[in-house]
Amino acid sequence: MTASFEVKSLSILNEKGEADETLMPSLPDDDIKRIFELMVLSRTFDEAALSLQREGRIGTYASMLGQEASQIGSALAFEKSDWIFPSFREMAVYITMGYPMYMLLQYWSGDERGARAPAGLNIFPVCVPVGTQIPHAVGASMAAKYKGDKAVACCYFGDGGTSKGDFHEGLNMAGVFKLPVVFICQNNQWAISVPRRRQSASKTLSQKAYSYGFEGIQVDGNDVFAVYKATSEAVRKARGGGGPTLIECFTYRMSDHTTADDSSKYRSNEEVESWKPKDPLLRLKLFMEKKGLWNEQYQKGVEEKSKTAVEQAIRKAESLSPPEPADMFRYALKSPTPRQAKEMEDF
Amino acid sequence: MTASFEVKSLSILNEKGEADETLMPSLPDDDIKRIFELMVLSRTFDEAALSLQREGRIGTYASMLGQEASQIGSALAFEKSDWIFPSFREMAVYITMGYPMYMLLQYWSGDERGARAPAGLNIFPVCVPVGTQIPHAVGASMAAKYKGDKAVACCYFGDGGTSKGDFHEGLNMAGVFKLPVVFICQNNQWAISVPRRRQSASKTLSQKAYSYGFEGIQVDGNDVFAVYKATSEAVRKARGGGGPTLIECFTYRMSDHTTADDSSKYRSNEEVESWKPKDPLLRLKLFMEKKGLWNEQYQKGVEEKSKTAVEQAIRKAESLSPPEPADMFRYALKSPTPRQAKEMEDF
Amino acid sequence: MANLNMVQAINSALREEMRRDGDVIVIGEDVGADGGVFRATEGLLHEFGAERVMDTPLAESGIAGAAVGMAAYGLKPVAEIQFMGFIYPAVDQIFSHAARIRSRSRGRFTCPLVIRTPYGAGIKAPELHSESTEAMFCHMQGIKVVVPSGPYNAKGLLISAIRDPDPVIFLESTRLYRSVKEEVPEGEYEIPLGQARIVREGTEVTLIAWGGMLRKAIEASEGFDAEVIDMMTLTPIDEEAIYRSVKKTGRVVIVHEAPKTCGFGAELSASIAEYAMLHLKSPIFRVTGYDTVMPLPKLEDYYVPSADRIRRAIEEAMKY
Amino acid sequence: MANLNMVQAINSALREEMRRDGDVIVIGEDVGADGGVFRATEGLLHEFGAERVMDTPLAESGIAGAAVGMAAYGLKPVAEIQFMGFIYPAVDQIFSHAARIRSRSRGRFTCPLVIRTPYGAGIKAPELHSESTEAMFCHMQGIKVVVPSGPYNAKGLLISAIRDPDPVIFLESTRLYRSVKEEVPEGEYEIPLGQARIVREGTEVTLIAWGGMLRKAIEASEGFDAEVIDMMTLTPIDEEAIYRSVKKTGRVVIVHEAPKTCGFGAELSASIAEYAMLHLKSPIFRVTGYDTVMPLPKLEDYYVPSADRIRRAIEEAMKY
Ligand SMILES: Cc1ncc(C[n+]2csc(CCOP(=O)(O)OP(=O)(O)O)c2C)c(N)n1
Ligand SMILES: Cc1ncc(C[n+]2csc(CCOP(=O)(O)OP(=O)(O)O)c2C)c(N)n1
Ligand SMILES: [Mg+2]
Ligand SMILES: [Mg+2]
Repeated sequence: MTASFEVKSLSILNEKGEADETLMPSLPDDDIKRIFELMVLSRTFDEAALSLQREGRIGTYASMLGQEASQIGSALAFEKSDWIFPSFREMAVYITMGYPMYMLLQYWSGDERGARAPAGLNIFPVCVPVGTQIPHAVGASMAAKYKGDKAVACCYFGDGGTSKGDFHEGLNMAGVFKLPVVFICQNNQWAISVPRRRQSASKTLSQKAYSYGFEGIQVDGNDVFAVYKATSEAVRKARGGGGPTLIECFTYRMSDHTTADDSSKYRSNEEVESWKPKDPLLRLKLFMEKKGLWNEQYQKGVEEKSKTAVEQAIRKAESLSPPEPADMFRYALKSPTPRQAKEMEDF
Repeated sequence: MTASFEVKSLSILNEKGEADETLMPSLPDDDIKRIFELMVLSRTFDEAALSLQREGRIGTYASMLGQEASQIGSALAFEKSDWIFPSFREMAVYITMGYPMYMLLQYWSGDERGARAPAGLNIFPVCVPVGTQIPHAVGASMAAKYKGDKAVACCYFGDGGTSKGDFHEGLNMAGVFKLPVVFICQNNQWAISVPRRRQSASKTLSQKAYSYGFEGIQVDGNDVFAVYKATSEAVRKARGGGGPTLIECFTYRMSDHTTADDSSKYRSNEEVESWKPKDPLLRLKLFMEKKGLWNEQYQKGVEEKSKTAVEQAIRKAESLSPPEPADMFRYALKSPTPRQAKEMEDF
Repeated sequence: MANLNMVQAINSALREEMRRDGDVIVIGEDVGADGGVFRATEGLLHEFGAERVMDTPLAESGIAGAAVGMAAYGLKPVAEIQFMGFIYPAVDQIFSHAARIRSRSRGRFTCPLVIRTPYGAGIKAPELHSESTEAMFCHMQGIKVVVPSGPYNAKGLLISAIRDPDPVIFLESTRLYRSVKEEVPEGEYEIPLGQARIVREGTEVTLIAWGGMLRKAIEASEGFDAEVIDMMTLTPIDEEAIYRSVKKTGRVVIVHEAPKTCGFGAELSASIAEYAMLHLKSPIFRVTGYDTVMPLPKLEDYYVPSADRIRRAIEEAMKY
Repeated sequence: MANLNMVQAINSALREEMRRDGDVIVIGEDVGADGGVFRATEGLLHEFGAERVMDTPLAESGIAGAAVGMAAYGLKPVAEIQFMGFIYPAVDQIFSHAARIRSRSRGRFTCPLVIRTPYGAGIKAPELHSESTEAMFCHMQGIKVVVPSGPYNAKGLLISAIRDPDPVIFLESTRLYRSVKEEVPEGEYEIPLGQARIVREGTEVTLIAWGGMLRKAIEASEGFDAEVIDMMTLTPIDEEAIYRSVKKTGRVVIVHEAPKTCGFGAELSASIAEYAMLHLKSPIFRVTGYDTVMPLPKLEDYYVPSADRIRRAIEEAMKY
């Protein structure tokens, strides 16, 4: 009674912007441009959020710098009607799914109203307790399966998240019930100050899937084509009844953990520098340049459009009236309890 | 960045009592006889406990019938000074480690005093919440390592236990710190009414170790030589600084889950019958018979000795004075709180 | 009408609601072929199939977390945690998520989830089979805590809990499961959440209890002109019912099997001391489990409040 | 003597105890090179090495569970849970094991463990960074709950907690971490667990608070002849200190940031209503966080008791 298996991996687009044509997903030029534009937009949003935080205009913020390919490449593989369960670093996922940017800023400024996904988008609020969103995705996929819907659930978490009991309980259940769910682990090499090798002695994180009876694959997380392709295949498999997949996006957190963190305390500048040439935008740009899809002027245009969109979002976020204190009671339960009703009068 | 691995397995003694000499651990005849005698003693204890329960003389009891080889074969590989963290079905482990049988009965009759391991034995009380004892073993092995002691920790749990978050968090930590701990999963095919295949879609349970960066091995859990050999090697590795091992003992729960359970509701008689020829005592007996170590008279003698020992244990357990009500306060904290002191006066 | 014990009444509530509403599904350990370790889900697998009666792996946090995802998606899961002593690994999912998703998403996602679990001492089982930590859950905002005291209200309350748009922790006293039978209507009926009931009217002292302690309170009340209140729902608290009674009697004895310190009795007492103090004639007494770790069966009867201990507290109150 | 903030005082306590006793070790997430997200363990890795200052994988149940095993083996682990909002996955290990192993093994195995965790609102961080669920832990038997209110008592209480033979939950108010400085002796000193202190003497009303709420209570007490009590240890409760004060003042206002229902204030109030009722002149008031999910920062200040809300309660009490 023995079993043996190999850990799969995928990379398509290298640092020089060269794509392995045999593996390249079929993407029309317009889609490639859309990907690039989402990457620029997300990075623009991220930079703006960081400076808003510095200026005290929003609270603590977790930058996704360097993880754009992992987030956008994967999110693009889903339908709007699929169910997405992000962690707290997935602003590019929200943006890709069409979540209004001003609401993201509203959320990070400490206003729950920003976390109410617009109708038609089944995307959960930012989830702070690490790994706890994993069973939710599993439950949603159980529900979709039971209802006979074609919806797929998708869950994002980090390398740190793989250490949590909820990761284990969730993935194990997904395997047992062969559920339509895709697990996306953004292995950005760090969980605050704890490096990947101290998080788990497992050779790869993707191979953990085999403990649950389904496939795992490690993809170059800075290679948007690889991420997109692996996720699309996982989504197709899930939708077709083939069960879950664990995708490890091997990437890097270029920024501090959050604006409350100082990563120079625990990691070397050389390490950070060594990841710069692997930048996911850079290599997509080089690829597009070769294909004649990119030039300086296009870049300028994309940047300007992004800046305008982000500025609009900021203006909108900052023009909102503050939440009403009574809101904290309005949404605790469908109908306030007698005690809550009494407390509400305090305002 | 790929990895591949094979799931190891081990079996030495088959159902006909034939041992694979190339794999056979070197065990003097006296040790083999000791193993057999422990198996008979444990089974005698188990049967007695079941009838004591039926007679209302002890409470709910979890029988280990069929799992004697897994328990005794593994427990024999440890030193008395090692740290053992059982689950709730490991009466043969306690007996093998030299735990007084009367105390086991005292425990199952609902008296905590039976759970106080005698000096010199580092064996934890029966642990009811499934899987929660796993991190304890990990912590004890961390402490042993930190102190530079040669002690190894050992943790027992079932197939159901592998689904718990604590299994994951514990084993992952053991892998990261390369700790001197041996994990023994008695896969008895059932977690109450949930069959092994519904517990996890993983092909084997032992392969889960590779998610944590150490070795797993599946052994024939009804083959006491295989269990003993695999555990001895794991203990040697652990003591030598080689880190943890996960051993899956592939066995079968011949009895109901506990005395509160009726397994005919959820499993077929044929399945149970099909495991009878695999009985661990039977095959050891056949082996010993071939070797001239067993005959009817020897059997009778062993049975009688066991019966006497168990009867003595019962007599002793039943002759104990009942615990004092104040005991419930005496052991909550080192010194009772003022409130406890006041409450104690109620008696 | 049928004469049912509490297990049967709960089974009947589940069956009614599953028949009525295809979104109601049951998940947990051993809820399928085994019918639950107390047989509360017996026969459901047969009637509704494995897609609606799901045996899960042994993973309480996973069960609660998956139920949150199911509920957000639109189902009405009824999860069984095998004993209250095994709910602790699910506290994170209950507290951080089930209780908060409505608030976190400003009403976009909700959690119409019921978690049923046997609680309390009474079956002389090993450690963690006698937990009564309802107060922990009563402190959590965004959930409700319901504790039936017999077959009739168990059925009506469970139906209400399943229909409730928010998460409900539903605690079933193991000592009541098979010890009491009552006439239980066959069809569906609701007993509203958030309402206590007067079990016995009286004018000199108010006894407050719930679940497995109610019958002991009633027993102890014999011979006194005592009003006995069965909370049925712990949160939201039916404060009005309590104050009304206290205003009449001026004396209060609260009974629960959890330890005294920070038990739910503390909240009742504090609420009375805050909002009905001026009507009190005597101190407010609590008769509770002791402030120590729940012992194994040999000492269990010393630990759990006896009718005699309750009686002594009533007598004490009557001295004022 | 040095003028230290609470983070520095805690750091100093850890350092003292680690120097004194080789069995004291620190474990948790980011406690090593990072020095803890609030820098409470800063420099410890450098001084004591990675064997005594252990960065663990991200796994709170694992951390608490491993600490139980370490403590039973003979070490004195001081575990850090990064925020109280992340302690919930460890509740099972704390409740089922840390709190019970002494009792379960009849004293053979013990658990001299400290779990430190930042609690309470005050740093305007996202969800689950402002939890104040001390009452849950106060209901658990077999553990102690300690909440310092400033640098001086933080150091003395933490040293006592580390030396205590039983598990201690040590809650550090994030709002106090850097906002207050006090003279803190350099060497070791103990402040005994289980003892409240009178911060200000008074005769007309007793204000009871702890941790991050103490200063608000003091602020609110200005202009009243109020006695202010800092609990410091929640369990075991220093009942005597409270009753003594209540007997003097006859009026009580309790302040905490957790929701009212089943907060620790309920226990204090209920204890007074049970054991000191006859000395009361007015109802017992509780000024608390509201009975709802803790909001994100924009509404945080509405949620947490303000000096003004406390003042109103005092005035209310003074009407009697
Ligand atoms: C259960 C829990 N424990 C601790 C924290 C504090 N914390 C926030 S993020 C983080 C590290 C997460 O690492 P990873 O999962 O790799 O995600 P990343 O931050 O790298 O995106 C920690 C420890 C938390 N949010 N939740
Ligand atoms: C956390 C927890 N959940 C549920 C239970 C109830 N329960 C007791 S034993 C058991 C099954 C255990 O199965 P397994 O781990 O395979 O061990 P086995 O009983 O087969 O020895 C269950 C569900 C428990 N004790 N602890
Ligand atoms: Mg990470
Ligand atoms: Mg099993």
